[in-house]
Amino acid sequence: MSFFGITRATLAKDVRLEWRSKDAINAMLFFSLLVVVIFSFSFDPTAEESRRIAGGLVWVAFLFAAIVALNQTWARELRNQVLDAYRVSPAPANALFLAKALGNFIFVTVLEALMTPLFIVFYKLRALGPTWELLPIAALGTWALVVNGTFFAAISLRTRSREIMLPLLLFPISIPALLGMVNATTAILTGEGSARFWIALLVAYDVVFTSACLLLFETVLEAE
Amino acid sequence: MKRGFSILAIVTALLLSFALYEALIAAPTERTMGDVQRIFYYHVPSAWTAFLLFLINFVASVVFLIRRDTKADILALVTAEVGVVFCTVVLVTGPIWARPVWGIWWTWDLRLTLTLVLWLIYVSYLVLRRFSTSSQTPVLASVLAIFGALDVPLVYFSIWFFRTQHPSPVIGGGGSLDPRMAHVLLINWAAFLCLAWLVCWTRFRLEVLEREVEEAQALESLLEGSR
Amino acid sequence: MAEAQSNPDALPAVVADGVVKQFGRLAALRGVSAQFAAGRLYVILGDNGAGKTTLLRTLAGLAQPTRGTISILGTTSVRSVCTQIGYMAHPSLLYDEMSGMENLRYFAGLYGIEDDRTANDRCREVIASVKLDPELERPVGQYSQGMRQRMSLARALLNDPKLLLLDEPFSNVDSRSAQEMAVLLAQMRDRGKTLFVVTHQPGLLEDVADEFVRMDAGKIVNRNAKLRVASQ
Amino acid sequence: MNYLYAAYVATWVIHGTYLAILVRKYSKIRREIESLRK
Repeated sequence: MSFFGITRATLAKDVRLEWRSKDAINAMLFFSLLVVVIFSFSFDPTAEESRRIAGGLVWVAFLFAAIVALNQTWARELRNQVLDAYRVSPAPANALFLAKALGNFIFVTVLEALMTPLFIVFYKLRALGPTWELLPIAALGTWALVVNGTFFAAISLRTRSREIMLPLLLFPISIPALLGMVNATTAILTGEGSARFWIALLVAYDVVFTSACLLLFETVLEAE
Repeated sequence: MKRGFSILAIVTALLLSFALYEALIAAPTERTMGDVQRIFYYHVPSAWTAFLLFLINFVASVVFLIRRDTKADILALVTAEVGVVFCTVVLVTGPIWARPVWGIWWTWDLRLTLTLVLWLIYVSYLVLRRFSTSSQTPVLASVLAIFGALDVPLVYFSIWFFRTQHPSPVIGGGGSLDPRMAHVLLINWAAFLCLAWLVCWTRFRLEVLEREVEEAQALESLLEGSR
Repeated sequence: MAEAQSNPDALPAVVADGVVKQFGRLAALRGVSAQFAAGRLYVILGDNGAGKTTLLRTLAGLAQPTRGTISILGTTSVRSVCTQIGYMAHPSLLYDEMSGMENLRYFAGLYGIEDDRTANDRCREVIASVKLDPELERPVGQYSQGMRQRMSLARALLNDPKLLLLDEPFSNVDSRSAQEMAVLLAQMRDRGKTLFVVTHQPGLLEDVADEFVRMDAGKIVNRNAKLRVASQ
Repeated sequence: MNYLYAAYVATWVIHGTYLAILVRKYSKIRREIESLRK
C-alpha cells in the first residue's frame, strides 16, 4: 500500500482502538481537568494580571496533559511486540511515525479543547489582541510537542525508567517552542506587541524537527 | 603517545598559571565594575570552550551515525561530558558575577541562558546514555545529540528576541573591549582549550579501557559458562 | 523421510558467513557459517541461550549482525526481500483489543494488499488454513494460548512468504492442534517454501523435517537429517 | 573583592571534582585489569 495509505490505516486503527476502549481517553480528560482546577486554585489573579500570566499557565497545563498522552504512544505496540511485526513488513517506518504523531496530535488537541473553556471561565480571560491568531499558535505549538514527543517516546522505549525518560528528553529540546507558545499567547491576550515573531519561530521549529524526526526515525526503530 | 600527553600536560599547566596571573594582576581594572569584572576572563572563555566541545560532539555523532565507528562514539561521549563540566563553570561564575554588579543572582542574559539550555540538553544526553538498556545505546545517543545541536540556533533566536522584550543586564558588556583586556581573554581561552583537550584525552583513554575490560569480562563469563 | 523436491542447483535460501551478534557484554552468536538450501524444513534445536532466537531474528532482518554477513533469498539487504519473509515469535505480535480478522486486515494493508475484497479473501483463507473461524468476533486478547499461536502463525503466512521463520510455534499448544500444525508446515515445505522452526519439541516434526540443526553457545554444532543423531 | 576569588575558586573546585572522579575511575579500572590478568 502507498505511504499515506499505510499512515491512514495505522491512524484509523489507533483511533478505532482508542474509541473502543475509551478508558485511556477518559482518564486523561479527567487528568487535564484536575490540572486546570489545581492551577486555578493556586493562582487567583485579577482580570488584568490573569491576561499576563495565563499564557504560561495554559501551556504548562497543556504540557502536562501532552506528556501523559505521549507516554501512552507505544504502550499498545509494546504489549505483544507488535513493532517486530511492523519492522518485518515492507511498510516504511516513517508511515508508522507519522500515523502515531498525528494520532497524538488529535489526542492532545482533544484534551486542549476541553481545558481551554475551563481556563477562560476560571481566569475570566478575554483576549485584547487578534484572537484568531491563537488557533495557529495552538496548532503549531501542539505539533511541536507532539512530533518530538512521539519520537522521544520511541527512544525511551529502550531505556530503564521509561515514564521519567520521556520528559527528561523532551523538555530541554522543547524550550524554544515553549518560549514561543507562551509569549505568542501572552502577546495576543495582553494585546501588547505582536506574536508574529513567535509564530515564525514555531513554524521554523516544526519544520526543523519534523524533518529531523522523519529522517532519523528508522534508525531509532532499527536500534533494538 | 605517552610523551605527547605529558608535553600537553606541562603546556596546559604553564598556560593556566600564566593566564591566571594575567587575569588577576596584569589586566587593567575595569572603570565601572572594578576588580569583580575579572570574572569575565574565566566566565566567557569557559562558555566558548563548552560550545566548541558541543560542536565536536555534534560532528562526532554525525560521523558515528554514518560510519558506526566506535571511536567517534567515544569522542561524542567524552566531549559531551567535558562540555557539561565547562557549562557548569559558566553557570556558577555567571551568577557570582551578577550578584555584586546588579544585586541579582540570575539574569536572562543571552549567553548565560543559552549555556543553561545547553547544559540541560547535554545532561539529558548523558542521562540517556546511562539509562539506556539497548545494545545500540550509541545510536540513540547520537540521534539525541543531533536533535540537541539542531535546537541550538532556535534556542539562540528565541532567547535573543525574548531579551529584547524583557531587557535585562548583559553580563560582560557587549561593547568594545580594551585591546589589552581582549589579549588576556584570548590567553585564558587558549589555556582553557588546552585544559579541555587534556581532560578529553584522559577521559577518552579511560572510556576505551572501560569498554575493553567490559568485553573481557563478558568473554570470561562465557568461557566459565561453557567450561 | 519425505524426499525434498528442491533441486540442488536452486539458489540457497540462506547463506551465513561468520555471523557474530553481540548484545553489549553478551555474545549471542559467535561465528555462524552455514548454507541452507531452499524448499526445506529446518528444525533448530538447542537449550536456552544457545542463540536460536537471535539467529531467527537475524534471518528476519530484525537484528543486524555485529560482524560477518548473512544473505537471505540471494541478497544481503534483507529489507529488499522482506515481502517474502514470514516471522512468528513468542509474543503474539497481534493487537489484543482487535479480533483476528481485524488484525490480519491491518497487516494485509502493510503488505500492500490494498483493495478490500482480495484482502478479505486472503485473510479468510489464511485463518481457515490454521483451522480457526474467520468470523470469530472475540478480540485476540481473549483467545486461548493455542488459538493465539495459530492466529499468529496465520499472520506470518499472510503474504505467502518464500521464507518462514517460526519461534516456538508449538509452545503450550494442545498435541492434536500441534500435529495439525506440523502437517501444515510440511505441506508448505512441499509447496517450495523454506521453513526454520525453533522448538523444544522436535519430536513433532521428526518425520517431516529435512534437517535438524543443533546450536550451542552461539554456534551451530551439529546438522543432521536424523533427529536422534542430532540430539546427542 | 571576595566575589572575584569565589568565582575563581568555584571554577577550580568544579574542574577538580571532575578530575577526581576520573582518577577514581582510573584506579578502579586498574584494579579490575589486575584481577582479570590473574
